[in-house]
Amino acid sequence: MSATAAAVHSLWTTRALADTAATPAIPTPHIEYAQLSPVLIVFGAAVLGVLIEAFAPRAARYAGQLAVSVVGLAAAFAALVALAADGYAQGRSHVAAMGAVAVDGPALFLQGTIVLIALVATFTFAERRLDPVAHGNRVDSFAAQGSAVPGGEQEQKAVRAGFTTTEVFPLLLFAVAGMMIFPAADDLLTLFVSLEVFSLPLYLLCALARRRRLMSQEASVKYFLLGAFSSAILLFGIALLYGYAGTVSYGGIADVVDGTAKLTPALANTTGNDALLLIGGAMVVMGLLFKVAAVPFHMWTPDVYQGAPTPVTGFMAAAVKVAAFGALLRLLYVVLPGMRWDWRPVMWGVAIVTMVVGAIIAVTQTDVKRLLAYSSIAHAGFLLTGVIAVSPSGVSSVLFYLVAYSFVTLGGFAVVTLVRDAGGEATHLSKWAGLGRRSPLLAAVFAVFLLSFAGIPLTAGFSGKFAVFKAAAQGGAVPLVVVGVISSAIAAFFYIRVIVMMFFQEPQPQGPTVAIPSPLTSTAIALGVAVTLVLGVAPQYFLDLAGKAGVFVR
Amino acid sequence: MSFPLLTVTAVVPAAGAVVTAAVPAARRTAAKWTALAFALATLVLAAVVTARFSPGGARYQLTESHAWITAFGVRYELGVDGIAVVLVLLTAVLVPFVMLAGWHDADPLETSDRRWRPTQGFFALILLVEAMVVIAFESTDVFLFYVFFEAMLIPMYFLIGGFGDQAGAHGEDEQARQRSYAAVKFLLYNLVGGLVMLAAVIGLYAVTAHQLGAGTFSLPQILHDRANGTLTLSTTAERWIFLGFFFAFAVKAPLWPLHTWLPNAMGESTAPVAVLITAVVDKVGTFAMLRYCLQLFPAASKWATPVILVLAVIGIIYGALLAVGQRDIKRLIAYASISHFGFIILGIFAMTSQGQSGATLYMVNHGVSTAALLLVAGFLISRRGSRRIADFGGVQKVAPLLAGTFLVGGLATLSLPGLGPFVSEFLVLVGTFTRYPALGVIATLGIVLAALYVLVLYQRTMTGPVKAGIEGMKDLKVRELVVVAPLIALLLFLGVYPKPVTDVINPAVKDTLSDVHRTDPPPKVTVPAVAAAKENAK
Amino acid sequence: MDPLIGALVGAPLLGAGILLVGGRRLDRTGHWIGCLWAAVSFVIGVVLFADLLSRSPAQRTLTSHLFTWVPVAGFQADVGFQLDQLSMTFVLLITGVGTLIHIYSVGYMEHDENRRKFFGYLNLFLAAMLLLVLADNYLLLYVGWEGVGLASYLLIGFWQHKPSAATAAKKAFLVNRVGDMGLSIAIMVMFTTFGSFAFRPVFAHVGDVSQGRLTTIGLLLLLAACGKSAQVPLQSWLGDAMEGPTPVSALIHAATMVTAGVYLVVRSGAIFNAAPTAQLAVCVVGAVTLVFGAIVGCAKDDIKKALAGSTMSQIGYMMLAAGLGPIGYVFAIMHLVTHGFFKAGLFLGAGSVMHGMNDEVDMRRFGALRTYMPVTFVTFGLGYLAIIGFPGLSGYWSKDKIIEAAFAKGGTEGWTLGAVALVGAGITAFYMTRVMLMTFFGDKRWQPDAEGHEPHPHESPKIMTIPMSILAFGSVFAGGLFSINSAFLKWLQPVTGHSDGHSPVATWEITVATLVVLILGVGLAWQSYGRQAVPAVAPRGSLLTRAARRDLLQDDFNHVVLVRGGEHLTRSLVYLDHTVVDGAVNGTAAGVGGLSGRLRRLQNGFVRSYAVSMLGGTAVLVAATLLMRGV
Amino acid sequence: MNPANYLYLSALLFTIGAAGVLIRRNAIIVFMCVELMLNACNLAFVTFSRLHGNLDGQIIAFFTMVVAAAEVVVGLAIIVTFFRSRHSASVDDADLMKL
Repeated sequence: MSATAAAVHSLWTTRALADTAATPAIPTPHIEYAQLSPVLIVFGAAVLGVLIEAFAPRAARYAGQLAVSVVGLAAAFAALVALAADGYAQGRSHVAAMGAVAVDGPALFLQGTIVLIALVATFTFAERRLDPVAHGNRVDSFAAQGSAVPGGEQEQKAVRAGFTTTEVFPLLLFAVAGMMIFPAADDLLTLFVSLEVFSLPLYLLCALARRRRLMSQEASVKYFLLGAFSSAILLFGIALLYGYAGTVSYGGIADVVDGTAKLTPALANTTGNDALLLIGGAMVVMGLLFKVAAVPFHMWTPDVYQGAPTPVTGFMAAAVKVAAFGALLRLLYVVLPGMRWDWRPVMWGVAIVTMVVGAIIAVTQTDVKRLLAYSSIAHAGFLLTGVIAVSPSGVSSVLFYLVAYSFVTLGGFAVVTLVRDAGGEATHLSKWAGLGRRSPLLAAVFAVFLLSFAGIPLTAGFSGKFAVFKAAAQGGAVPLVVVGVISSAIAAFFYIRVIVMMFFQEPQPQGPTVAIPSPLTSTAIALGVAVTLVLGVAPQYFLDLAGKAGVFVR
Repeated sequence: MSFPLLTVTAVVPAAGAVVTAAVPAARRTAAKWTALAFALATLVLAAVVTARFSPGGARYQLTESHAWITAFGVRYELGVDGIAVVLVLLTAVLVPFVMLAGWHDADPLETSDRRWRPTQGFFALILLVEAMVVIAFESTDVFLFYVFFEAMLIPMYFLIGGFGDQAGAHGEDEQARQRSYAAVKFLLYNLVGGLVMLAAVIGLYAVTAHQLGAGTFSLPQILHDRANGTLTLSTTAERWIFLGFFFAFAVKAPLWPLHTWLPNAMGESTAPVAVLITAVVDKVGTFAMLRYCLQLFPAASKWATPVILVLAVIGIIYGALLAVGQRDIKRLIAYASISHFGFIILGIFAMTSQGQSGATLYMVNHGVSTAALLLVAGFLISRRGSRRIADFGGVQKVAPLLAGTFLVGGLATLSLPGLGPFVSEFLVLVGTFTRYPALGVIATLGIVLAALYVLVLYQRTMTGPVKAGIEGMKDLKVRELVVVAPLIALLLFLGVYPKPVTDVINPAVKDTLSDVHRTDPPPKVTVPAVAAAKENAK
Repeated sequence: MDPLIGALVGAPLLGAGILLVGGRRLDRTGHWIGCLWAAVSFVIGVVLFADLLSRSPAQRTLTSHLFTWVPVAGFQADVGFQLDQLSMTFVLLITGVGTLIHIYSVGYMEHDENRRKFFGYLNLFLAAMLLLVLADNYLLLYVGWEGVGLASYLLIGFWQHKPSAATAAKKAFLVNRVGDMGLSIAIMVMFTTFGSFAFRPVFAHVGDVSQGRLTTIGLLLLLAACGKSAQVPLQSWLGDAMEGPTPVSALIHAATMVTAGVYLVVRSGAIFNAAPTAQLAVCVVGAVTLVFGAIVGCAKDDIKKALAGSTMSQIGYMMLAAGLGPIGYVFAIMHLVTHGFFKAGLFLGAGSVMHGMNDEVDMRRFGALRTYMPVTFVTFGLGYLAIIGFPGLSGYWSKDKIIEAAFAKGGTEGWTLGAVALVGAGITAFYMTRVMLMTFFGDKRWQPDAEGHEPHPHESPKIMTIPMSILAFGSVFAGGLFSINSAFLKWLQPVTGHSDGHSPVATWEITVATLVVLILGVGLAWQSYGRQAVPAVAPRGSLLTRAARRDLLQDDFNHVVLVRGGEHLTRSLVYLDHTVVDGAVNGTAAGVGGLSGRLRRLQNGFVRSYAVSMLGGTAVLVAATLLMRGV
Repeated sequence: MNPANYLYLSALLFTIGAAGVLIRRNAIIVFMCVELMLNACNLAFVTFSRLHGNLDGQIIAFFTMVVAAAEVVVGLAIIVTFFRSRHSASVDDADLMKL
């Protein structure tokens, strides 16, 4: 370089040097890539997917995307198992990435669950045997071209050209990555960012249904607006907590709550101000309750579940619950245990309202997807009873319940994709009449799922329900258990109603037909059944697993 | 370890269910025979169990115990006492007859649809119910019991809702509506009961976990720990948990006023299924009262006894009166059963050896007698294609055998001496009378009312001039005779020589009574009864 | 010897089994099989009788313990028999008369296609009746007790195609059940009192028990007796029971079953002796019934119903006697036996008449039959003389003794009871004479039956007349034989015990009095049915007559109070069950549904209202949290 | 001046934003109101950051902006397709699914 330049430079530098002494050096962040590998793998796969969309020829995309997704997810799961095997689940669990992400039992367990769910979801996404062949091209349940106006000229063209929205795979992967971070986030910022990371792709996925596109788009709009609204509230909560503690890391806040952290007296008027803590905490919790679809933040659920493409619905219903409950658990157990006497009664109320309202409204539903939506609300209530029992058994019971619930849900929605008539999926219950006559096997499978939802013994649902209720009772929340029992009685009613429809009613003349799925969907359903029965009859192994994973790092 | 006889006894029918369900649609008859074969195999096993059981011996015999869900403190524990043995045997005896009686009940009307296999389903479900009932009788772990107590609702539900008889008072659609209503009612009623019990079960777990460190459901262990004082239930806790359990059993039994599901269920389902409901599945309820309510919560049981007894007596009279008022044969029998369940519960909670032995014996006798009556009624109904009493008349003229067997079944139901039910009913009454004379006397009114509804039913259906639609009625076929004759023989045997059964039951009852710290009230004049018998016999 | 006792019961039971299980293939021979087994049991009975006679009076009690029936802790029920003079008497009566009636039925039921079944039932009845009288404990007795009830149900309703028969059978069983209730409760009381219900221990410890309890037991036993023996207030079934074939009426509803009540009372003498109140009750019931039955008997035009009324009244005599205690037990049984003869004879006679008259039963359509069926006339006549107590015939010996014993009770009770018994004798004479005259004397009042067949009265076949003659023989001489140096008394005394009460009136006075009322009765009857012609249609008659025709309105009472009331009760209960009990459940379901529908409306599809709920929720959440902390 | 006032301002902005979400029909405007809320949060963050004298708040503010930007991208895409298929951006027209 030239001398003048150097001089100038030196001028700068000297001045810089002059006040480097004043300002402390910012240390270079130290990232434990190995421990974050699962997330990174999924992100990598997602990016790869985007690149494929960008450069690969249309014909090759489907196969490529499918391969990338499956491989990526499988690799991620392998990495998780490796981490767990290295003992990150218990002994070596700690906080990685400068306190941004926790690597501990719950995190790994939930991430594993999410990855598996995503894997199954990928299969359902990739299913191409259900819709009738359009112009010689097999098509899946996603719009030929998301941007095209429904029924418009452009869409016609897209369909004729045999376009398919293979972007769904990268979107799915991004969402999965976000979900994986969400329950592991160890500071509020990460929490917020990961929330958005998995929400935004979901908003888009909701809009991409091939059939009933208006409903799909409407669902997307509703989900988006309400989601944004809720995340704004959550963010404000974060702001207040930050104001309260002067930090957004869980550990830091917890210390302040416990009073172990020493505060600068000058700032005492804001720092450690309980009003900030309580309001902020409540708002953050609300953000999470929105995601888990707890009453009264549940209203988006039925509409979105109904409008979204069924594979997406299944994915959302399963994965979002897992991620959100994970985050909720961490928040309540790591950040706010010190103030459990404040939030526990409130959560009591939420849990009760959620169970009862969810169950009651479901009684009069006439659309399968809406029915399942309300049932998912009721189940959120049951899960909350487990959350409220502030004890390791509470955590493990919730983890177990989440596994049981999510796979059954995936299977259930997968079944829904198979029952079709001219207008696509026949989701109106009246159309399901006599399904047991038409295809006993499918009906039986769905009945198994319903019974599991209803918590009949020997199904996964019962084990899960027993686990959370047990934890709640031991935590002293016996009334909650009683309410839970009553609402599950109400819930049983509408599950039974569907079974009655399927088996005890004469099939209608122009009833729906049952599509023969490819191995992809079959796998999803089979897995659902397997999980239902295994967790129902011999849950011991998984209970142990959840039990081992029941401790948060701090 | 020894041969897991009890497990096998339950597994065989379960396996049978799977096999039967797997039989291809076309091979309907094959499926039937397969199912029957498995049912008979189960019967043999049950007989072996009975043979291996030594009345004088340990309280729970042929026990098996394996860890199941350690996280919930749940063990897979089996074991039978005298009461369980006889009930297992009863179940195993009845199921083959149920199958034979329902041989053609599930033949599909149109054989066009290859995948629709009602016959296979019907028989598979029956076997499934049998398996679950058997394991429920055998389990000595509360949770294990609860699991099957609940799970057996599902196959029952499909049996009721899926295979109603085409003999309703109304049109085909109305028929289907009624049937699914009955099925749903059955399921919800019992499910609610079960869920209430679930809360109680969890409560029990919480208590044991809190006091013993590790929660447990094992009946023997809980009894043992209570005996040596390491486990003590607070009065309130015991009462609440007891109520949770009892509610479920009272629904299942059914005890007045929780009975209304039974008439619908029995009315709408086919006769064999109705038998399965009232003679087999409902017994689990009364059995559970005897095993779980009394043994786990003696104090609470005593506390609740007055109310329960009154309800039971109300049930006896109420059921009988409603039976008199019925226009539908099967509903009439259903209400009669309600009355009989009143007797059983009365006997259980009278807490005397006569009462409880009588109640247990009653479960057996009621099983057999109701089976006989209902199955014959079923043959009758299927012939006429109607359940309405008014549609019958003068049957004895055209089908004397049918009428005769029906009469015998009826006489058993009104507990005529010489037939099984008399012995048990009298034992229950005596057992009640010794401690609660007033209730005993009121309950005795039941025998008059029983005579009334049975004889009225017989008179309206069988006697008088032959009604239109009856003329051509065929008499019992061989298959049907094969079903009825053994049952009647059994009734006679139980009526004339019940000693073998009571010998098995008595020790178990003795233990149960000692659990609740009750002894029989002594007679005013102390004539040592056995001595009296001897003195009398010389 | 003991096993024979079991065989006594076993033989007819076996017969019944063979006949009922055997099925149609036995139709041709069935009736003879039935007779055979009846005869076998009679022979066994005779053998045992001989055996008893060969023993000294004290040793005349045989017991045989077959097996333990129901052993439950203190409750030890055995199947064991006890044969003593009392049961022996019954055994002979039952098997003897039973066998005769079996034979008679061969002829009487000849044209019935279900004859085999009929004999099966008859055998069943014999078995049950023998079990009743041979049981050594009350529970086993109860078995026989209900067993005869069943047999009577089956036989009354034998012609099931006749609704009237079916109804009558049902009624009989139901009324009996009411009585049985008494018996079963009595057994329960015994068990709670003595810890046993076998004859020996119970009777042995009667002394150690309060009189109140014994009275309770006694009254309960009386209730049972009333049911079985058609005593007021449970007598209403006997009249209808005549729907059964006549041999049945003869055997079950005249000779044997209906007398079971008397057996029960006499058998339980030990208890009654210690419970005067109960005894008095028995006397009263007996007295009331003997008048009641007699009055009913006077009014009936149906020959069998008239005889049924007389049966009631005669059993009333026995009850009365049994109620008198040791004074009367023996005579009760004696009258029971003699009554067995002549009443059976009378019924068989009536049956023979009906046989000849196309099953016509209305006496107003008989008349002048003595020439057409002489044998029947003679046997019937002898039975008639016996029952009205014509001096020297059976009835005279037994009935007069009862009247005498009634007076002998002493006090006002004695006088009243005696007087009633005396009057009863008069009425008996009246209605029996009435039956006699209307049936065999006067002019023909025959009318074609429903199908329009003119009746051709003819004597019945030998197979029917021979049993009739034998019974007639019995009804003439039995009483006399029994009374020769009071053999019967000596025979029974060891079991029942006996005491000659001191009668305020001398025996001869009573005899004279009886004769007087007898002549009055006969004369009155001759006055109104012999001298003037009997109208073919019944005249309206006095209020009493009309009431008597309707069994003194007792049925109407039952109908209004019990039947109607019961119907209303059940109907309202059915309604209640549907609306209240079930309604509550369905109501809950409906309630949840309605609530669901209402809550659904909140889900109105508008994003903004969802947002409102979210914001509201947040506000509530925040507020609640703050509230919890109380900031 | 007292930094607390900035907090009051941010709270005010947040409230205005929320009110807008509830009141306005046009999807775009509703969305803008959400953005307003986010910015209110930013203000709060910065203020607190100032109060606490650490930079976390300011950094978060940047993150928020990025996230907001991303939200805009997705949001506008959705809203536009919605508008094109219905020729109306009124959220009240989105009521195909209810009850």
